[in-house]
Amino acid sequence: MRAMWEFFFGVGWLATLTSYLTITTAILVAGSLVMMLLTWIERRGLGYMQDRKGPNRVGPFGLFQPIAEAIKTITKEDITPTDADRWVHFLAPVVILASTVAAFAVIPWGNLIPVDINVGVLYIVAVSAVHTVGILMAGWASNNKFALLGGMRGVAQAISYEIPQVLSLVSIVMLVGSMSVVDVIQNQMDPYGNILSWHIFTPVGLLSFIVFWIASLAEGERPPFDNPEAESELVAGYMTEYGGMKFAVLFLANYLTNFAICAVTAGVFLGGGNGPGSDIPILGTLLSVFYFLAKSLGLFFVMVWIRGVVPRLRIDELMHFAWKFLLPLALVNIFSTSLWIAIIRWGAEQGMGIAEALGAPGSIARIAVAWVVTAIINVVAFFLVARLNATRGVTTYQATPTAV
Amino acid sequence: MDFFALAWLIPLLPLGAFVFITFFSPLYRSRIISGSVAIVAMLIAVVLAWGILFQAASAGFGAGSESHAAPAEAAHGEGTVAEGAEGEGEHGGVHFEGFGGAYSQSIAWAATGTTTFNVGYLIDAPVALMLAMVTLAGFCIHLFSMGYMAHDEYPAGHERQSRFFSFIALFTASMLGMVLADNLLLFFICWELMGLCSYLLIGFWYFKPSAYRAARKAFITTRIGDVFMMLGLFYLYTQAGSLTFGTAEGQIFNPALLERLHNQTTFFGMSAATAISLLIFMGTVGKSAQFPLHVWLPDAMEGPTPVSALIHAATMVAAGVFLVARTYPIFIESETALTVVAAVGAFTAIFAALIAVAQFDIKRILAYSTLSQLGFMVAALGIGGWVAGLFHLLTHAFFKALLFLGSGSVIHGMEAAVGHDPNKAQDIRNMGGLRRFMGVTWLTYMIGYLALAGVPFFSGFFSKDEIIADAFGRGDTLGYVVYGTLSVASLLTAFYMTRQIMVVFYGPFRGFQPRPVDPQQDYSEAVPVETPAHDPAHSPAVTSASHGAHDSTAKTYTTHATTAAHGATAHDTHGGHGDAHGHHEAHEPHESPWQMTVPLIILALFAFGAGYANIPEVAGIEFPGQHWLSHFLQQEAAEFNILVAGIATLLSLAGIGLGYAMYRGAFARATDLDPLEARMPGLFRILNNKFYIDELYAATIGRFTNWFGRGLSFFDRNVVDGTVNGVGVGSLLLAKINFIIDDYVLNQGADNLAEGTAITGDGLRQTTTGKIQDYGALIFAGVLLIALIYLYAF
Amino acid sequence: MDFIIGLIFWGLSALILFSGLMVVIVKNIIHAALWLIASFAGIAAFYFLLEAPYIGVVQILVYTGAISILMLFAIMLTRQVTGEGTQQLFKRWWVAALVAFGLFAVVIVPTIWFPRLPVAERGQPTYWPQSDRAAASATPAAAPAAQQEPQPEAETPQIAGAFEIGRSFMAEYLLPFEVSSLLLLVALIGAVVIAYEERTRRRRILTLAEEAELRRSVAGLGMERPLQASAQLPPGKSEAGTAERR
Amino acid sequence: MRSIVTAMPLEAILTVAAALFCIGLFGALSRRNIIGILMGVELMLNAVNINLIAFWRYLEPTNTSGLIFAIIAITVAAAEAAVGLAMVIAVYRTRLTINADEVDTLRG
Repeated sequence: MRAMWEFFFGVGWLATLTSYLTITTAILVAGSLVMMLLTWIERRGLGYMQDRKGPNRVGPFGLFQPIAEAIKTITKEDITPTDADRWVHFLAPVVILASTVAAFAVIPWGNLIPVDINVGVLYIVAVSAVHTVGILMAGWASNNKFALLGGMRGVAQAISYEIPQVLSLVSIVMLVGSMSVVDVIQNQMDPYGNILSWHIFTPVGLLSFIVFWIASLAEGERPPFDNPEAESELVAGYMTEYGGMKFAVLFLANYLTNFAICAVTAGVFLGGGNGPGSDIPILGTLLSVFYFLAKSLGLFFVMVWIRGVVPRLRIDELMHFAWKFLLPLALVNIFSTSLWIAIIRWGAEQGMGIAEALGAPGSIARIAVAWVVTAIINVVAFFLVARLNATRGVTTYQATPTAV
Repeated sequence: MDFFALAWLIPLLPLGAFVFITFFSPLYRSRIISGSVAIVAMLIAVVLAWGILFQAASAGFGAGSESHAAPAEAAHGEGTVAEGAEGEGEHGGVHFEGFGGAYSQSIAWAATGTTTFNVGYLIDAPVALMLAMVTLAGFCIHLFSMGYMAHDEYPAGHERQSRFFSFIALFTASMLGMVLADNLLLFFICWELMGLCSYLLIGFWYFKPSAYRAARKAFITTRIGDVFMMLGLFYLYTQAGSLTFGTAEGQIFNPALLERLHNQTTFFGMSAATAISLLIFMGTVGKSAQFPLHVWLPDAMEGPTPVSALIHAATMVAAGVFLVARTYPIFIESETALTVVAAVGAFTAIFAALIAVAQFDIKRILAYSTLSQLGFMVAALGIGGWVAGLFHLLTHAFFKALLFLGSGSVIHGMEAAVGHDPNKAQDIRNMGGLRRFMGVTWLTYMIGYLALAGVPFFSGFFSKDEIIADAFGRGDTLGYVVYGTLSVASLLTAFYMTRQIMVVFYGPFRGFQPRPVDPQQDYSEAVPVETPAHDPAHSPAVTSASHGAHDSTAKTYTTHATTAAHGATAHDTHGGHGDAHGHHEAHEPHESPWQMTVPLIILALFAFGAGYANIPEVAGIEFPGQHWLSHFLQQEAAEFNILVAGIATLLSLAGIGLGYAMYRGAFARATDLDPLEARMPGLFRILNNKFYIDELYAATIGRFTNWFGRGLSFFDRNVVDGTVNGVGVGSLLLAKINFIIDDYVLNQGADNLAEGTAITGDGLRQTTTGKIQDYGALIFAGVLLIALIYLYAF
Repeated sequence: MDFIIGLIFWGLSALILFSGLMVVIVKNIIHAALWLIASFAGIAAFYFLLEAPYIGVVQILVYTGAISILMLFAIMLTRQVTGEGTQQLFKRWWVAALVAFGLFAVVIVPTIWFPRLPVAERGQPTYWPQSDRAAASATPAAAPAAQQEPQPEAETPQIAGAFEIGRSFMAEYLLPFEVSSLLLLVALIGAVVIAYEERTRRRRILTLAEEAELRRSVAGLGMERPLQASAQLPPGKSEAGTAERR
Repeated sequence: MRSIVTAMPLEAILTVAAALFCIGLFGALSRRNIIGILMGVELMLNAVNINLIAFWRYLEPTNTSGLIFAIIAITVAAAEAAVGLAMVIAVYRTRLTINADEVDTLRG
């Protein structure tokens, strides 16, 4: 991209600036389009799950429904409550949208890579964590108790679920040895298109995926974690006092966050744009974008599915779930990741000659050993933590009857 | 399979079991699960350890060692290459040729500035032997505990077996870690962990006052030794700059360093080697319970019997001897230190053997026997018999573990007859004729007994004989003194063991009319059972009634501060036990379950056979595997002296004969006098009271502390307080005078002064606003001032 | 390129300083917190500019995402939401201003006076040598021009990143790492303990005056009773006491 | 590759950091609200961090010591914020105010 613009301008910095602006524009445009697609998927999907049609009047299959609604929303009057804090009220959607869009800077669309920074994974998490600020701003500036409550809930939830989210990514970063998103995707590349090299197909990656996916649902305020905007309790949470264009921005940010979550999950756990033929020079790029979108939209459909199936959690259950279920699992997963690395990468010369001592120095055997060991640890940990959570909440300990 | 590469798993397995049990026992409060986890971990460790031993014996230690410290490799150097480079040990007629080949691996542990501490493991010949011994004995003890602790449910409803298994797993893990450690720092950490575990386990029944007292005593007594040992380590570290075992540059057995230690003179005119050795030896004195600090070991009988076995055979006391064996290159640089070691060992040997003659508690006899045997080992190390000391350590571990587990089995059986009262169930006068009830226990116990007594062809004979032969073969005064002492001690050993065997396994069974508990010797003091409103001064009838009412009551420890009349209620007293045993009517002692007899059989095999590892040549006859141990340890094989061996055999047989003659018909009833007591009451009383050492300590150190405190109190109350009071009175007087002067002379001026002070104070008070920001502003104003001065005033 | 970097640098500096100033002087404490977030974000961008992306991301994650949120929470928990209309600055704020400005001046004067830190001379102490201050001040214009010449970094040394940080945390900085993690743990527990309010038994804390009055009243009654805080307040004090809460 | 090292002198960054520090100092010394004080302290800490990173980048970019120092400073700042805010809440609970000049039990 930069080379192209350099050819046109001949000036280095102008080319850089223009290429960045181009990329940003592309992301914004593509983001809006994707958001429209997502709302359509969601409403149609929910409709079929609930045995009704969903939007089906505007355009074929109701495909143009989002456009109609966008026009409607934009033309509405922009209202700010009288006692609201005007500037903060105005800036809150901007902050939320900005943090969401900033995360797209490092998410590769297949083989199209906007920026590759060497702390990409952490960057995504950090930048999308900023949207909590926006939520709190929105909730507080509206001068409405439902909005404030929704904002507080949203922040508490986001901060709590950020921890398992980051910790589950730590195991992936340990596996890969780099925080660059491109490296993470590259690590799952298999020349023969073997999907078993995706992270999700290792025990470590699977548990990491479970934790990350659930925590990300909460981060993105998807059902069943949509307490901040629970319409039956809080009207619309921090979005109560927003209307017109500002509401549209919030809505856009919400769906962009969801798409970012799906994209990151697809990249980190499902191999991103990898697939058969994705390394062919020109066509491969198109193919990889296709794979990437297919995986991401598939994951989004899982989100819709979850929304259609799982009821909303109570706020204290939600907190317990983060701190007592996801967090221990993420920690155990880090432990088993280190074991995995120890078994696979280290040899006798590092003082960890497990595989050699068992008479299996080959790499396949090492992987097998590591697979079995970590699978056992993770499964045991999963059921143990689940059992602890199941028993702890209900009853306290009772001494077992004395053995006879 | 390369077992050496897996050696780090050996301590980690029991440690993992400990962690597992600790964290998951709240979930699965089950003896079976926690015990099985520990036992399986130990079983794998046994396989690995014996694999290491076989690999070491067959293939040697490979091409030296590799040390792979990840980032700090260069700082650490080339690891431990200890290829028999220890040729210098020729001081004081002691011959020692280094530890032979070694295999070690280490990784960087903590980088603190310029120094990097490494953690790793080192396997050489003694380590391989110790590993095999500790894991095997530990495994047997774990398995035994499964049976022995099965009914331990005190307080009622709390199964504490999980805790027990986690503790002994940690105990074994720390011992194994200590054996494998490749530097003294890790060694010391594991050493201290062991101290902690001994505290936890001796005080396992912490609700018995005697138990927690014993635990405290053990902890504090060994701590005295450990402090000295730590000082020794500090000293060594200042001299060597490292605590890693090995002969390479920068490691503690480096010949140049040892030479320097030998020549350097420090306080009291000692050489540095002497000082370090004696300080380290203090650690041994504490842990291995040598003479001045031996008092904790007999009291440690308060713990459950498997714990006693663990402490006495595999772990704790062996650790002390192993410490000396491990740092032997430093000891041989100092003749003084070796002499001290030999003297302490020999004295402990005979001293403890004498006490053991007059004890009645089956476990106490064994405890003093352990003391005595440890004296043998320490003396062997002191006179230069490094192989002999290690050899005796190994054989002793097997037969003493066997004897302790056997005694545990006996006690377990006795409890069916006399109830869960250690005062009754452990008193040998209440036993007798147990051979008829407990066949396997009897047989295995006999093997252990013969080994300990030093009867030929049993393991104890070979190792003890080697020690005695070494002492005799030394040929100087020290050697002869040690030889004489140890000979007498082995005679006594045979005597008191025969006494025990005769009283316990032969004669009539006396358990149905047990001795009333002597309040002087009541080890188990008062413990209320779980009834909340329990009257401490309860009568036996109340006791029995309350026990009758509580069918689910587990092991009960009650005060039986009374009389023979209580004997009638014995059946009721152990109602709870009967519950656990399925209400059998005939309360006879019974054989233990298989979990307890199988370890006995395993250990009996080794107690018999371990001696053949270092069988000497007798009269020119070649045996297969002759001097295997010496060759494995790469030391010169000791010469066999038929005269010494003959004398030793004769002494053993004489001790056995004497014991048999004296105790053949003794104790028709449980209340009878001991025959020895009947003949020599004065001597017997002294021995029975352990030479009054505990009383001596109480009368000297304890009383001194008490007096010292009182003196301080007196000083404080009279001198200090007196001074204060005097000053006060003086002040009052002065004030009176002052008042007069003031009132009539200075009144006006003082008033003015006071007013001035008040005004000034009021002004100054304004600066103390109590507002944090004022203070902050002042601080930064000060910073500003300093910066100005710094910049412009010079 | 240098120009662009300079532009970005000054823009960021302006953002940081302006929002920092607003943090300090704005009346509404919530607005102050929001300005603080802006300042933090600017500082994070500054780190990116300084080619320390890892620190930049950590700055966003920790400061923008966590600490400032914590502050907003604390503000809302203490219910000092508005703050408008009351005096936000301390009475003697001009002292603070004086001190702060003085400090800035003291720092900035030598920096402008000797424009280039003695970076080139390694091994020399890096504080300003007092003896040749006069010499340096004699040619204030020439020195920077000579020394500000950009060093031609031919081989472009590898700048340490997240990988190296991880490595050195596990090797030579292991002890600081452990200590700081311990510090964090202790702070966490301490914060919980300090801020925790036990629901079932809340203890009143008496002020000194209340306690004295209580003693007096107990002595007046002639009863030797131990002080029981909540039960024995003189009538009329229980609700009006300044320390009484809920 | 052009970078800030060639574009800006170190003094510029140090000046910005010093200014930020002094602003924070002023805030810490003059705000009545305790949370405002904490904000000032955070600004000061950030100024210090800027200094650390700047020195690292200009003097020792291949060494990690500056980065490590900055990370530890961030850790300390996090701990400080946690404890400080907890104390604010505790103070508020006992005194119903979080104005620093009303919390003056130390007053002489």
